Amino acid sequence: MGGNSDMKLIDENGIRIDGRKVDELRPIRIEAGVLKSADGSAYVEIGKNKVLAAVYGPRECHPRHMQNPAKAIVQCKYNMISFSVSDRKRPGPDRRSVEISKLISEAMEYVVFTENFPRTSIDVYIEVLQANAGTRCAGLTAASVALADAGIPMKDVVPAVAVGKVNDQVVLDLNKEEDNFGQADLPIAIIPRTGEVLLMQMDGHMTQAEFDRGLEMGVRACSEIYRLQKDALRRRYAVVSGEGEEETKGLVHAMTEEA
Amino acid sequence: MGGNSDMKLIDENGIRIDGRKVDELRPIRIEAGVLKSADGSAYVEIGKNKVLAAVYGPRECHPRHMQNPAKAIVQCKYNMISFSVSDRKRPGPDRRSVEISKLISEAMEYVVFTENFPRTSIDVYIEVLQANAGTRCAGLTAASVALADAGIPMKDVVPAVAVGKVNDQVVLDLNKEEDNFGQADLPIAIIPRTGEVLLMQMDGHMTQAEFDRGLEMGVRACSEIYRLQKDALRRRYAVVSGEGEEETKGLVHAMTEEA
Amino acid sequence: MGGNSDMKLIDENGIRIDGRKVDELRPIRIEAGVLKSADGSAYVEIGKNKVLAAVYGPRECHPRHMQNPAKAIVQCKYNMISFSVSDRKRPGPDRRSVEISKLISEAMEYVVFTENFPRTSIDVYIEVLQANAGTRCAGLTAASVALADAGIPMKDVVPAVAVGKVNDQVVLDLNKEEDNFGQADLPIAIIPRTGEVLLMQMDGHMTQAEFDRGLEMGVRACSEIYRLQKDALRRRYAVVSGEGEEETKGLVHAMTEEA
Amino acid sequence: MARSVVSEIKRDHIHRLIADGRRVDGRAWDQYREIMVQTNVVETAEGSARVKIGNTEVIVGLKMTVGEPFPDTPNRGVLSTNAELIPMASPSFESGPPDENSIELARVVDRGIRESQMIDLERLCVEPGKKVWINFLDIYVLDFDGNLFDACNLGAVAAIKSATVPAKANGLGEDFPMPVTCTPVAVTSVQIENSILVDPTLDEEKVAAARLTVTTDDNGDLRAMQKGLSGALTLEQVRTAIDTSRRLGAEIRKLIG
Amino acid sequence: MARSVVSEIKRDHIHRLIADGRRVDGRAWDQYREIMVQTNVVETAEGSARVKIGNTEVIVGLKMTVGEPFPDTPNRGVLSTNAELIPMASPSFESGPPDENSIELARVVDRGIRESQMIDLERLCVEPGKKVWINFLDIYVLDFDGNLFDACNLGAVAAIKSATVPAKANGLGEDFPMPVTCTPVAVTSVQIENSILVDPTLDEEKVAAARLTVTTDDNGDLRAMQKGLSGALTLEQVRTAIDTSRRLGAEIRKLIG
Amino acid sequence: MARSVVSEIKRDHIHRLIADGRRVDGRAWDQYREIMVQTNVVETAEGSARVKIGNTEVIVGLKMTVGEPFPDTPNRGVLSTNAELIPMASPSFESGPPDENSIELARVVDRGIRESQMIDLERLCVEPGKKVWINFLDIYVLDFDGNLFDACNLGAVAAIKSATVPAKANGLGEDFPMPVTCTPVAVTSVQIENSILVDPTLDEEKVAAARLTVTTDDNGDLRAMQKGLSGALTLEQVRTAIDTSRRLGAEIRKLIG
Repeated sequence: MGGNSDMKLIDENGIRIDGRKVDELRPIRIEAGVLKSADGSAYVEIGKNKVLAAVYGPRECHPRHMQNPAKAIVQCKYNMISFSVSDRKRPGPDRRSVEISKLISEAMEYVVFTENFPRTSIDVYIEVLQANAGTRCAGLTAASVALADAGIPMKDVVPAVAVGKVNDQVVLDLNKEEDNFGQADLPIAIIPRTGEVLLMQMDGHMTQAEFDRGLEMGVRACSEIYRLQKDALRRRYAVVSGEGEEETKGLVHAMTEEA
Repeated sequence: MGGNSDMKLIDENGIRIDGRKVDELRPIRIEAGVLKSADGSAYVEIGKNKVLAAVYGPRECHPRHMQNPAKAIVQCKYNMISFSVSDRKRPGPDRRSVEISKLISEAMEYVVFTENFPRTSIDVYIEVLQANAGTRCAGLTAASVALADAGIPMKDVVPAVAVGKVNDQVVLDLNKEEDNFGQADLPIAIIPRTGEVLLMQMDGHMTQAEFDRGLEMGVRACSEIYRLQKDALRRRYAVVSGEGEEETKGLVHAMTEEA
Repeated sequence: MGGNSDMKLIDENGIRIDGRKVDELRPIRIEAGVLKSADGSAYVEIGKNKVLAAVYGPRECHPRHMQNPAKAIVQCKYNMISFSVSDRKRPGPDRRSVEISKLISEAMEYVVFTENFPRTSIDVYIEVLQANAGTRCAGLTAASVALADAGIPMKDVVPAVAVGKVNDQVVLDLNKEEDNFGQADLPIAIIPRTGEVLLMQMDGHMTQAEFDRGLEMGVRACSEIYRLQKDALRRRYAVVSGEGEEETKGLVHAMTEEA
Repeated sequence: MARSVVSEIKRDHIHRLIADGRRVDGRAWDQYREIMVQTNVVETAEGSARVKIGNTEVIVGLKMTVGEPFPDTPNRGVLSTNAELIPMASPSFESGPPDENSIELARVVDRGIRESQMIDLERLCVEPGKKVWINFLDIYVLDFDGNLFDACNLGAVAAIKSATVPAKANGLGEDFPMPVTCTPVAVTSVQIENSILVDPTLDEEKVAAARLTVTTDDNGDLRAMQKGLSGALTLEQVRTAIDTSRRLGAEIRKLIG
Repeated sequence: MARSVVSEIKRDHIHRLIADGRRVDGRAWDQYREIMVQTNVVETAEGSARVKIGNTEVIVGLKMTVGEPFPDTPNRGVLSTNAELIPMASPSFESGPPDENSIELARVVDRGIRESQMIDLERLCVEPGKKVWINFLDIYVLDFDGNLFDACNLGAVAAIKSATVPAKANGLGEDFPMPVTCTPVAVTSVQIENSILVDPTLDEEKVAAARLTVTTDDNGDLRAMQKGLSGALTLEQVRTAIDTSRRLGAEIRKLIG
Repeated sequence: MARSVVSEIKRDHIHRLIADGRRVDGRAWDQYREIMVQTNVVETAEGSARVKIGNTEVIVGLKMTVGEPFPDTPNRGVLSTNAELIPMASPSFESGPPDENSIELARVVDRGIRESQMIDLERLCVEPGKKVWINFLDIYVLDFDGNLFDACNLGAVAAIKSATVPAKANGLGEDFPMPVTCTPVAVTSVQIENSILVDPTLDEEKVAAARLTVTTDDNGDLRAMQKGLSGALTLEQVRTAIDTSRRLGAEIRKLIG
């Protein structure tokens, strides 16, 4: 967060530099099943973010001492490819991506029915191909679709989005300029069916009132993303099954498990 | 060793820059049992040195290929925390601490009755919180008390001290300035009950006569440190048992084993 | 390859800067059995290159997950010691030596009767003591003799040499200046008995005609190196057995296997 | 950390107590353990502190050197925060480079300090674009009995507040106290059996479903938050945790003045 | 890569088909899979390309910065090539620093580009001995079904051809297209049962005895070669592979114009 | 090194012989193995030596470059000593970065050279505070049959004595011989069954209780000592080892005169 910058990011009509209103998402595109080798995969574009996610598993857990005899472990690796950002990023994990990987792993572990697959590992790889603020949320959104595409039973598909504070206003889904020069960033992930918070971080400066407004805005936007996630899985299943109006197999399975 | 420096470190009355005589130790404070999580622990101050030692074990040995079916292995890790020295030290082992860890491990392995605990590891962690010359000796002194505090049977508690040569005189327990600008450094550790040498290194320039004098001075100082080590363990046991005049349990055990 | 350099490396009589003709090898010296600890070893000098090779095995394979239940694996490690080149090389593998190690491992695996030694590893260590272009070929040549010296059954002893292009001419066995300022480099290794290509790399610029001429030149030179390899093994066996005119034991074994 | 195993018996015991409205050590849901803060404990550091929260103990040191600023903040000092979970502190900590737990810990502490603008980094600029003060904030955990986020935040804040900028030794005039603008305090709660407990012990962390760390400033505003562990929180639970953090944060702030 | 296990049944099946003169996917010995090339797919890179050969997919990006030249080539830009076999692409790829497979891959691609002098590095000199353009060519494999050498070469070449030198952002005048002199193309064949098959799938690579990659330039001259795998090739097989590479190389070159 | 296993039978055999006053290879307690020293064996190094002590063999090279001095010794050259226990030399050596054995080895050799002030580092200053000669002393063990401390010390000393400072190639006037003031020699003894044996073979090292390396200078004064292994030495044994080291050190010094 750049803090109390004087840069004008919202005009007098409440319109942001990319033309959006304060509570408007960037254009979103979600596709399921985009890779051949992976057991499940998804591609997500949110504004200028481009993110791929792939799932392998349930499969044998390496290293073996991490095996859990009672359930599967979920290991997510979030990574930015070297040319996804303005200054080339050296390949390999940095401290930021280690933290994000940990948080996404914890979130995904909660929604997967891990007790169905003891001793195994479910591995999720998230690669950010092009970054423009909000990649951890885009990555979690993609990971969730990829898990469903892999047919892994889940409590729910999980959407994520960041809200923030820019020019003293609470806004939805920060873009890169807003992230660099804004006053606060609050990424969240929600379980749509229960409204529970699965991921939440915050940095910057927010009063309690601003936080409450932001959280509400984020929860509402998550519903919209959730709808797009399910659409993508429905289209994917339509392609696979040759029909057009069905839930994807993975998702159906998940819902049965939940009931 | 800075070698043949002209810096005057001992005055005409034989008094050193910190007011000590040539054969005088710095003030020493030893406490046993200062940490809760560790099986045994000790805190040692020698002059401006501040050192913590913690013991875990006997416990399962990792990595497994290092297990010895006939006895325990003793693994000591000596480390200086980053702000313990004038110039920040990057966290992680450097070549100096790897060498010191090896020498302390070898010394401790000799005094522990390792054959009592086949296939296990006894792990000793030494953290230098503030350094002022003589940290390896302070670390070994602390490690030895921490092992006794953990109740691990030993041949003896081991004291250590460095002697050296400054302004062409043999002196006891070098401080930082004497270490930087002196002519020789000779750290030793002694087994008090037999008078044997358990650790000995030397660098600088010493004639045989100087070496003999230094060794004698060091052996004598080790007796004094040994007394303080036992006092600390006695106090620790007094606290634990609610009494005041007993040997600590660990130490008693050790001595029975030896007899 | 320096590319289209104007530096004159061959004179009007077709003589190169070190006095050789275009199709002439540098002086070669090969000795087998030069180390005590290793199961087999060899020393090779080709011009100013000095290379040692040592073989350990067949022995237990580490790490265990690399074991092959059907055959031995052959692991060659090519390394240049730090002072073997003009600018000190930092110890440890660089990308170039990782690639060379892989290619030499693959080549050696083909000639060793690996199926005779399931689950084991045959480890070959190549150390370049002094480098002057052509070290991978010298290393492979040495490795092959060291394997025979270790008595490991092989289809054949393998010679290697580089051909190249300098001042628009195809030349044999490039030296350092020719390698730095030449136009192409084509290292090859041949199985003498079948004439098959076991190692081949190329970089620079060659027409098909130049390539054909180079390949032919290289194959011929390999025969000459092969003769020197067998001489070295014969001498080694003479020393070992106290006689003078026999094939080495390892080699005889190999040939019986092949028949 | 929180992933390590705890015996079924202990787990059941803790759960049963909580269902009964009690904690193992008898504290109320929103009651903190005893806090001990000692500053200037290492004289080779510019600032240092040793902090105990119950049996959890950390030592924090701040070293300062003069170096180059980042290109995008030419007139600001630099802050680099590192946390070491050394094996001395717990049988579950291992030697080696920082793992995901110590990285998360260091980054959450760093964010609280950075986002509250506790250190006035502009006053740590010596020559814009060329020379600024570099702050190395190193945290070592010495004894681990839960709630490292709060202990490390508190140690870091106390070490910073106690620091003297070594201008003289660097040929830059007289020494001066570290320029500090506020006192960010992190307070962590966990959710167990749908109750929100503040300042969890190690055993409580092991059975907890979710964790929420909230760092507030002198005004009680939010400066950093971090949800952790593989569980979910209702919006109501989030609000309870924030309220507790704000209230206890104010009390803890008084302690380190 | 090629060392991983393939079931005996699949192996036998492939061998039997080949003995019959057929391939699993019905292609002729010298027939390539379908190729898809898309350029400028990542706008944060100076040049980028996504390439599919059958089910094998790679993404390549070129980033350029201004830096110092190597002391022995003071008037030439610098090229640094890196390949990442990320675990997303295959169950047999593991996280971590480049292993021998990705190092060999990057070096073979690099040699084709470097030795053909595809990039006119002298035109990437800004100030001799002081400032030149540094090219970071990063290759990520996204989906692995064999023949990475060709896919990565093609992606790298396409990314370079599509690149714009970011002179303006670096205060060095107007942007200009990457100076390119030719189009090196790598074509790989494998030997199975003494047949030479071009563009192997993953299954074919697993049963192959030897591999030969041949990179040719616009004239059909040889610029780089690499034999791989633990098998041998007759001189005749080498010639067949080179002929195929030259012929198909010319066709592929047209694709990326 | 010394930690590796030796068969019980061999161990008993060595112990029984020593109790009888004998060594496996027939030497006296204070008798050294045959020493072979060859210098200038690698022409790409400024100085080099290959040394054999019995079947133990090492090669040492000294490379020199011009660089910056350490801030606290602005008018002195720099010495950096490294030892590599490469797997070529022994089935017990593994690939990888230096382990504790090679670090101890390099540091003991370094101390003997540094503390005896063998190299006149002040004569290796080119421009105080700016430019000095940096010495990289690299030791590779090629064949391991015990007593590496002595072999590596001897190789290092011989390499240094044979070195020529490459002033000309660095544009700093005429080449000149390395400025050397004395010849430090390390002699190592081990304690087995309360006897002190000099120059242990590998088998002797494996059964030894303690090791003492003593480095003496031309006057027989002590310059460096290192006790090793998990055993103790009586003061009397220390004196015996020092006496032997001084006496044999003088003989070995003549060899490399």
